[in-house]
Order: sequence, then C-alpha cells, then structure tokens
Amino acid sequence: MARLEIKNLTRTFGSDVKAVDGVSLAVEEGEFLTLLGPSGCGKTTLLRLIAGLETPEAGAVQIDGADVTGINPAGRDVAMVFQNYALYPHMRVYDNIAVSLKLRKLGRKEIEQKVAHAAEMLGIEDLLQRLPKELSGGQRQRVALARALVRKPKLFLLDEPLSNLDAVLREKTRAELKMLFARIGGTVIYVTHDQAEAISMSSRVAVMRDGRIQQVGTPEKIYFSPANSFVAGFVGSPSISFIDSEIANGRLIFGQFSVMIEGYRGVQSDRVVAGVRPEDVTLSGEPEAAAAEATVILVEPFGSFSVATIEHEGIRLKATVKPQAVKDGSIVFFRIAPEKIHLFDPATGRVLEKRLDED
Amino acid sequence: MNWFFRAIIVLASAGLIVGCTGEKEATITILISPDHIKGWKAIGEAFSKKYPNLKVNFEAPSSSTDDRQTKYTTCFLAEDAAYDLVYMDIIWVPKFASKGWLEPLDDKFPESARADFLPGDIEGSIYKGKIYRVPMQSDAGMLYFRKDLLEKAKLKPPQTFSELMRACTKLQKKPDLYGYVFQGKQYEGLVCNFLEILWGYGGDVFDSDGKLVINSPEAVKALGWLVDAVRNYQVCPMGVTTYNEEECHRTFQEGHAVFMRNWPYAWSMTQQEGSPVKGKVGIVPMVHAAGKKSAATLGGWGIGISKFSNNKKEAWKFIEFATSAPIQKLLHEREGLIPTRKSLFKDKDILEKSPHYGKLYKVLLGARPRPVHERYTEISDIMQKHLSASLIGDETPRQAARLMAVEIEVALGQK
Amino acid sequence: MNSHKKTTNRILLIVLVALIISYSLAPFLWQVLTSIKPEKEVISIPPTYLPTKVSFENYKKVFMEKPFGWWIFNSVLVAMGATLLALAAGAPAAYALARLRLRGTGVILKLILVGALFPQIVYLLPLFEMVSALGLMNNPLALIIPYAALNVPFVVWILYSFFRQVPGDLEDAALVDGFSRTGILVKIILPVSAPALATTAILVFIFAWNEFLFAFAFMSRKLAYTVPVGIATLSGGSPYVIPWGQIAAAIVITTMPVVIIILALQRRIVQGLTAGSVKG
Amino acid sequence: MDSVLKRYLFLIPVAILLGLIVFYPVLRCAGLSFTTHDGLGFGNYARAFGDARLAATLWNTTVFTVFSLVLEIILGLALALCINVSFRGRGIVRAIVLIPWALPPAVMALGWTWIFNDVYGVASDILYRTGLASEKIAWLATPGKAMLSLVIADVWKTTPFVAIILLAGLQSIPKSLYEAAAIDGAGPVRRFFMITLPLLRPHLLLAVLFRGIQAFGVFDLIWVMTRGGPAGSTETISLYIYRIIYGYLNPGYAAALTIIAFLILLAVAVIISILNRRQHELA
Repeated sequence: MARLEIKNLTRTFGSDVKAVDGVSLAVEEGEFLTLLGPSGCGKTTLLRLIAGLETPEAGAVQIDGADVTGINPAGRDVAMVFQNYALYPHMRVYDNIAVSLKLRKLGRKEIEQKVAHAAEMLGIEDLLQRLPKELSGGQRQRVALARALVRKPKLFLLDEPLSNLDAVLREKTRAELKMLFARIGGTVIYVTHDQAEAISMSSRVAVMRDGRIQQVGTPEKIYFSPANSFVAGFVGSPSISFIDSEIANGRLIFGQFSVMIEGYRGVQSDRVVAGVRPEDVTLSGEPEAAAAEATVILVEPFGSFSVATIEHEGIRLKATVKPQAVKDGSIVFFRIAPEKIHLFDPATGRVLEKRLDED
Repeated sequence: MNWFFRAIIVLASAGLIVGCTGEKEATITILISPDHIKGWKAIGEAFSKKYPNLKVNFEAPSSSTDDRQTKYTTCFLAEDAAYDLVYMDIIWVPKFASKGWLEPLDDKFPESARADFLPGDIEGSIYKGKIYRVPMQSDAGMLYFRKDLLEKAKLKPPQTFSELMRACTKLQKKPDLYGYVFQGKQYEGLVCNFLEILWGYGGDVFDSDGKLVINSPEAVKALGWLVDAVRNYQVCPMGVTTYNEEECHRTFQEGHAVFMRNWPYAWSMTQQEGSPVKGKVGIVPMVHAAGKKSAATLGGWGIGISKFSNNKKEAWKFIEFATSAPIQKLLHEREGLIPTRKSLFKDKDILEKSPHYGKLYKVLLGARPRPVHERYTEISDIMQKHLSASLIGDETPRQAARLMAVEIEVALGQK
Repeated sequence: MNSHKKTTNRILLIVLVALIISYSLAPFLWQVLTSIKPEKEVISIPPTYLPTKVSFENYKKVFMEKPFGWWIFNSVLVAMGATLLALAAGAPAAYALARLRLRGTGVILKLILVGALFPQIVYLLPLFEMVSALGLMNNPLALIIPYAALNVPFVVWILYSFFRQVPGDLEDAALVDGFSRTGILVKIILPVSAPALATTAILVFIFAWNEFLFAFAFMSRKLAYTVPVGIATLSGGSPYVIPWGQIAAAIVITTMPVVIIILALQRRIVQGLTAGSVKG
Repeated sequence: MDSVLKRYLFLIPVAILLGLIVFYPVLRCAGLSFTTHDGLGFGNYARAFGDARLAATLWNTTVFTVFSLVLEIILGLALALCINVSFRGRGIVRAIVLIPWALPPAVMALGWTWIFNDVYGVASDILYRTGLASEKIAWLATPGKAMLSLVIADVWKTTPFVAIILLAGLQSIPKSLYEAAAIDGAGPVRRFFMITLPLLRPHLLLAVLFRGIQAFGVFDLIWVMTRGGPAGSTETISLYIYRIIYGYLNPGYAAALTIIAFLILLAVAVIISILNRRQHELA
C-alpha cells in the first residue's frame, strides 16, 4: 500500500502523437482511483507509465515519495491485471499465481500459503491445477486478479479488467471487486472507458481526453459538477443533452423555452451551451407555467424507467420518464429545474461557474 | 545434453589419438578411391613393416574421381598440408603442376629409373620438362566384342572404322541387340572416346609444336563417324548420349550390344561367374582409319608429392615402395589393377591370373595421353559440350569442330 | 448440398488423396523395390517391377561392409547439434527484433535474409581454410557450426513472424511479475512458441541431414562421415560400377529416421507455420 | 527499463554465426573477385561481360528456376488445398506428403538417374508399355527432355515444402470469410480467386522467395544427374562456378561470378518486395 504521485508525465508516440501530455496526479494510500476516458485518450499509456512498461520523455513517477521513473517494472513492486488477463498459457493456474513469488525467491511453504490465501479470496481453489485454456472467461479473470493480489504490491494497476466479461458477470464482478479492494485496502489505479464502472467503484475518478486529465474528483463531483462539456457528456447514462442557447436579461433562452437563471461568472458572450441531464427534465401532458411544448420522437424503455427524446423547434433533448408515461409522437410540455442546468462556454467547453453568492 | 558433449569429447579425443604420434615417427596421408582400399591397406602394412616409424593414412572418401579432385584442390587452394601424397589421374598432372602444387621428382626419379614404365604413363607424368608423379596404375581404352556373334556371322574382329560400322549394322537386332555402345554422356569419358577416333583418323588436338589443330578435316571425319553411329546408322541405343562406363558395361554384359568401347576394368566382370556373356567376349585395340594407326586414350594413376607436405622425404619413401614391381604385382593380385611396369606384363603369375594381359599390353603400348596442358580441363569441357551437341544433332560435325577451335582459342587467350 | 453431390465429392477426394500419395511415394517406393531385388533383377531389361524373390542382401551389405551405424550416429549428432545451435542463436535475435523495438529492425532483418542469398559453393573454400586452420577436420563442430549459420536466417524469419504474434500483454505481465528479458524469452516466449520451434527445428534438421558438399569436404575419415557422404562412397569393385541395389537400400535406411520424425511432429510442423502466420 | 544497448546483446550470437560463416566468406569472395593474374582490378568482371558460357548458364538457371517454381507453386497449392480438407487419416497423408522433402538430394538424384535411364529406367518403360511412347525415351539425352527430367526431380522433392507453407497460409484464413462469400452466392472457383488467392499472397511470396533462392543455386541434383549435359544444356550457374574453381583453378573468376549471381538474386528479391509493397498499398 502506497502513495503515488505523478509529475508532469509526457509520452509521445511517433513524432507528434502525445499519448500522455504533461499529466500530474496524486493518488493517496488506499485510494481507488479510476482513469476514465474514451479509447485512445491515453489512459492505458498512463497506466503503463506507472507500471514502468513505458518510459516517459518527461516527468516523474514517485511511489511513496521515491522516484521510480528509471526503474523497471519488477523493481517498482506493482501488480497489474490486463484487459485480456495475459495468463501464461503453458503454466497451470497455481504457477501463474506463484511465479512472481518464485522470482522473488520466497520459500516454498510461504508461496504455497500465499497462493492458497489468494485463491481462497477469489474462490478459485479448485482450479489451481488447470491450464488457462481450460477456464471460462470469468475464471480467467479471477486468476489474473489472484496473480496480482498474491504479491501484496504497493500499487494495483487494473487495465479494463472487466471488459471481456458479459454484461451480467461484469456487473456482479464490479461489486465484488469493490468489496475485495475495500477489504484489503490496496491503492488501486483502475482504467476503464465505462463511466458506470468508474462512478460505481472509485473513490476518485480522473477523466482523460487526448492525453490530458480533464477533471479529477469524487464520482459525485464528476457527475454533478463536471468541469467541462466533455466530462459532462462522457459521464452519465443516459447522456446529458447539450443545447445551444442564449442568455438575455438573466434568462436562458432556446426556442420558445426560457427560464430564469442565477448569475454566472465569466460569461463572455450571450451565447452559451446548456447541459441538461435527462433526469432534470420534467414532462407533463398539460401546458404548465414555464413549460414549453415539444414532440416525443423516440421512447427507449430501460425497465424501471424510460428515456424520451423530445424535439422542440428543431432542438432535441432527453428526459427520464416513468415507464409508459409517454408515447411516440405525442405532444408534451417540458420544464427544467434552473439550478440543475450546467452552462458551458461554447468556445472552450469550460463550465461557467456560478457566481458565488456575492451579493 | 550431457551425452552430446560426451560424444563430442569422444570424437575429439579419437582424433587426438590418431593425430598424436611420436617425434621421429610420421604419418603420411594419401587420398584414394574406396574401391581398392583393402589392397592399399595391405601395402600400407607392408610399408610400416619395412619402416616401423612410418605410417600411411589412407583416406578414401568417394569413388567419384571428380570428388577426389575437388578434395585435393580444396586443400591446395587453402595451402593445407592435409595430404602428403597426391594420387593423381593422368590429366591432373599439368593442372596441379602449373600451379606449383606438386614437388618435382626429377632428382629422385631420373630418366634411368623410368625405363621399365610404360612410355605413355611416363609421358603423361611430365609437365614442361619436369616429372611430377610415378605411375602406379595404367589404364587405356579398347574395343570389346562378342566373339560368339562374330564367329556365327563369320566376321573377323574389325580393324577399321568402316569394318566396325558394317559389322554393327549387320549384327544388330533392335531393340534387344544394339551394334555399339560407347561413353556418350557429356563428361570426360566422351573426350576419351572421341580422341581415340580422332587419333585413329590421324588427327589431334594440338600438333607437336603445341598449335591448336582441332578444326581439321580429320576431326570432322572422326566426329562424323560417331554421329553416323548414333544418328544415321543408329547402331547405338537412343540413350547412348547419356551413357558412362557403367551403363555401357551393363548393356554389354546383359548381352544387348555387339561392340563396346571401354576400359580394361570391364573385362574381369564380363568373365565373372553368372555373367551372360562369360567366355563370349574378345578384346582388340580400338579401330582406326584404313592406313592409319590405332590409338587408345591413356588413363591411369600415379603418385606425386604435395608442395605443402611436411613429410616430403617420408612421402618419397612410400612412392618408391608402392611403385616397385612386387607391390604393383600385389595390387594386381588383390585388386586387379593394371601395373605400369612393362616387366610385369611378362610375369608368369600375372599372365596366369589375367591371360588377356598379352593383348592388353599391346593396347597400352599404343596408348596416348590426352593433351598435356595446364588448362586441359577447360579444353575438355569445351570439347565435351560440342561433341555432345553434335551427337544429339544440335551441331554438325563441321560446326562442332570449328566452334571447339574458336572457343578453346578464346579460353586459352584468357588468363 | 444434397447427398448425391456429397458422395461425388467424397469419391473425388479419395481419388485425389490416392493420387497425392502415389505422387509422393512412387519414386521412393521404387527405391524400396529396388533395394529388395536380387542384383540381377535390378538391372534387367525390361525393368522388373516386383521382385520375384525378396532379398535383404543389399541391406546386409550396407550394414555389414560399411559402418552405416556410425554414419547414422554422426548424422544425428550433427543434425541435432546444428538444430540446437541454430535455435539457440536465432531465437534471441528473433525475439529482440520482434519485441524489443530495436532501432534498425528492418535493416537488420534484411541483412540477415541477404545471408541466405548466396549459393552454397561460395562458402566452401573460405570455410575449408578456417576448418583446417582450427584443426576441426573430422570434428562434428566443423559441420554443426556452418549448418547452423546457413539456417539461422530462416530460423530468425520464421520465429520473428511467430513472436510478433504472441500477445504483448503476456510479456508485460511477465515484466511486472519480475522476469528479466532473458527470463521472458526462456520461460514465456519459447514455451508459448513450441509449434514454431518444432517447425524451424525440422527445417534445420532436414537441411543438416541432407547436406553433402560441406560434409564431404570437412569429413575425411570414414568413421566421421555423415549418411549422404557415406552413401556416395558405396561402390562395387571399380570406380565405374555403381551398386544400385545397395544405394537404394541406403536411401531407404536414410529416409526412415526422418520419416519417423515427420510422423511424430507433423501436427506441430503445420501448426507452427500456421500459428506463425495468424494475425494477432 | 533495461538499457537499449542490452537489447542488442540478443543479436550477438546471430551476428557471430553469420559474420564468421556467412559474411566473412562472402567478403573474402568479393575480395577474391578483384584478383586476377595481372594483379588487382575489374578484369574478372570485364571477362564475365563477354562470357557466352556465363550467359548460357544464367539462361539455363533461369529456365530451371522458373519452370520448377511455377510447377511447384501450382502443385504445392493443389496439394495444400487437398490436405487442408479434413478427412480421416489426414495426419498420415500429411506426413507421407513430406517424405520427398526429407530425402538427401545428392542421394535421391542417383535414384532419379536410374529411373530416367532409357534402358533400365522405369520412366521410359511405363510410357513404352502403355503405348504413350512408340520407343524407349532417352530422357537425359536431349536438352529439352533432360531439363524436363531435372525439373520433375526437383519439383517432386520440393513441392512438399511449398505445400506446407501454403497449408499454413490456408489455415490462417478465417472460415467466416468463405461463409460470407458463400452467402453472397460465390461458387467454389469464385471463392478461390476472391478469397484464397489474395489472402495467400504473403505465403506464396515466402514460398517463391525461399524456393527461388534454392532453385537458383541448385547443384547436387544436376551434378549427379547430368553434370550439365547434354551439350551444356543443363549447366547452371552453380555448376559453372564449381567448374571454374575446381576444374579451371580460377577462384578469382569464380568469385566474380558468385558476386554477379548474388546481385541478380538481390535485384529480383528487391523487385519482388517492391511489387509486393505496391500491391499492398493498392489493396
């Protein structure tokens, strides 16, 4: 268990592709930090830089205050779980788990004990004599985890460990993983492109794009106070709707819709992008005050709720509704709670922060 | 793994044991054909009995003359002392000697000592006035014929080319019996066959002044005769242009040919128990043109000393020993090799074992070495190509003779 | 596909397979037949197809009169040695080129391939100089080293394409687990690439088993011969007599060990070449 | 991370082996090629330029290589397609197919000489008995037939090698592609040209390259079977070089020819790889 600090890390591929571009980050002991972002955003490269599988052009990696930038993976005492598990196909499960201990010259008894313990934690005691090809996807994933756990490393690095599992298993394992790491209290860096995983498992999330960190914070912070339109758009399902709007006389206006909003800092122009999460849009069948008329063009049922896509003067937005509350093609009236609206600068995408209660 | 290293050590130490000999002792090495290895070993033992500090190591890697020549050449090119003695085909002499790879033997083997040897063998051992080998085994081409068939047809053994051709056309019954088989494959044997005919017509490759005279009417006639045999009168099997000694011998021995040009080795085999032609075979010198002399191509082997040898004195002792009359006789008894000393052809024991040696002696006396030239191999290759081309009908004899002359000229002009 | 068509296809396949087998085996079977014929029938006109009497005389002669056992031992020793050496040298290079992102990988690979472009005759003379200077005449090393060297380009190329398809994560996992680079090669990459190793091993082995030119030049003692050189020395009573029956017997004997190896490894061979070419 | 220099250490064994056994002899050969009787110079190359026999041997070598290659590729492909179909006993058939490849060429060439003999040979006897030939054929006696015999012997021996490489290629083609094409209505022939052939290209290339190099340097087989005859019609470049060294004792000239042969091979290899790259870009 250890503290990780990354300072201004840069890694370039080819001549100009900056996979990781000046990233700084600190991960506290026992923290579960998720690197979240779309494919190609540099999250895996960042993880590999931490592991020592890549060498940075600039910047430093510190584990517990010690600079490990030039040290090879073996010397960093980190464990890694790979997306495709990377089990040694010619070794039995036992040897797959034990190999790192053997390389560290532990006694046979001690190795046996540790492997047994890790296997027990993951419920794979019965599989120890099998070859990886004789295991199911879920079993392989557990073996890969056991291989990481058995070492009690300073850092656990997990690279999309759930992406090769089917939906049901993924959700189940998600919860198990969270409990497991909570139990052993390890410092975890977890890479995923699945925002649900990130939000549900982590103590903190770092959202990445084009090699840079967009925002770091608790899942709540990331969800409720996104730092920019990218974070807002990437996190949350069903996803946020962005609406080109204008601000005039303290009101946010698009189409026939207008709502009074509180003062914002840093409004450069009167044009803004408004981000509205579906759950913050209320629909009703009857005209209401501060509501505007729209047509339902699509209803997607998700079981406990449905998502309706509505159109208002060519502007589309999504709303969460009760199952079977609305029908395709019907006319509805929508309202948006003004305090839930996120406003972004249309040029930079940066969030326009609410003016603090200055008055 | 262990056994692997152990095996290497065993092999290496075996090499050491053989390689390590005492100070004054010497092992001299010679490369020979494996065919007569037993006879040679016997000579080696007799030699070591006489000179207890000397040993002879016989290496016998391959029956192929070419292969052995390659081996010697490789050693010479690398200036390696692997072989002290060089057991040489007659045509290697000028080639090796011109490169300075052989030790001249004139002081050890003066003219006085050469008197008992067959003249052709001696002639073939000399290059630019110096002698480089002592003849050990003689060989010459001759004409085999089926006594029984000739007698039945009341024909005498042929003496001239036209007689031979006439006998062939008369006696052959294709496809079971062909008139004539000879070595028609594109290789050295073809040149040997051709030279006999060329000489039989009175022609030659070089005249006595060393001038190239291959483009001559005689050469055209000689080649014309061979082409007639193959293509016009068709007295030879279709495949004769692929035959070497062995295929000729097989065909003849199985009774499928009336006449055969071959070396003396075939005789004893035709006379073996179980041979279909046993007792039905006669030999005569190769035929010739009317009014000219018969000539046989001389083969034969002799021993010389490598320039790179560290045991030259010892090597000479062996040559002296091995080429002596009693040893040649021994080799004849053991391996049936033809001696090079005239005296042995009158030896009672030998005549008793090989009664045909009387006739053979005549052939050998009339045998001539192939052109003694340091570039003979190149000359021969050019001749082979055009002889072969004209036998298969790609060139007329006239064209072939002209092309041979042109190409040999060009080749010899090249350094 | 209806059943009629299925039957037709089935018959077509059987005919094809029969054709393939006879194409591959006929010339070899002719040697087998020749080898068990009595001397007379070997050279009869017209050719005798089936021997009237089976005779193992030729085999007996080959084994009794010649040290054929030794030659086979030498051939096996040389072929195995060359195979091991070629793999031991080629595998690390293939690994480094395939996985370690060396600068100039393309150039190095091409340079190695260029090493395979020369006719073998080129090497004979310089190598003979070396062999005799080092006193390696009649030493199996004089064949093992050149055979390995001549085959190393093929070994590197085949293993290179195979190693490139081993998932990179496997190697990363090993690095994180604490393997050294050499450890990864020996403990991870090589075991995973067993089929490719089998393929390359067979390639080198067959080359070494068949080679004549060097073996003839560097092995002069009868007991040091390899099988092809040994067979070339089989002969009758005179340089012009070629003992076809014995040669045929020798061909059959020589082929047996290789056939056995191929039978044992054939699945691996195909797999090796296959797996090496699957896109990762 | 391990140092970059350390990574290059992995190349050392190969570098030593190739340097000592391959590149040193080649350099020596190159040096030798500039040595003539008159000292150093381009004399050997100048001579090669006007050497009609060299031109003839290069032509023979090319004919042999091209015919062998074409036949081997066609037969090898057919063979590979057959043994790619699954049937009982396929393993054994695959092993049998490999046998010719395992026979020492110097030795099997003797067997072929015997087979192609006009009188004792089984090849001419079968044709004669079946009435396909009106008389016994002397296979090795005429230039065209001799070349054909050599090509047959070579093709027989090396087709398995080609077949195995192509078989590997066939197995790497995903089955789903064939299924997709079948659903689109493509027949077997169409599927072969649409899928098999294009996807097999890298393997075909590999086979052509390896086999081309070997066929160009052919020695054992021809040396044993025809020695370059009849009338020099089957003399290849390797035979000629061998003769120049061991027959004419002119290593310098032989070395020059070796370098020339190598440059030709190199040029062909480069052209093939360029064509391949261009096609790759087009595809």
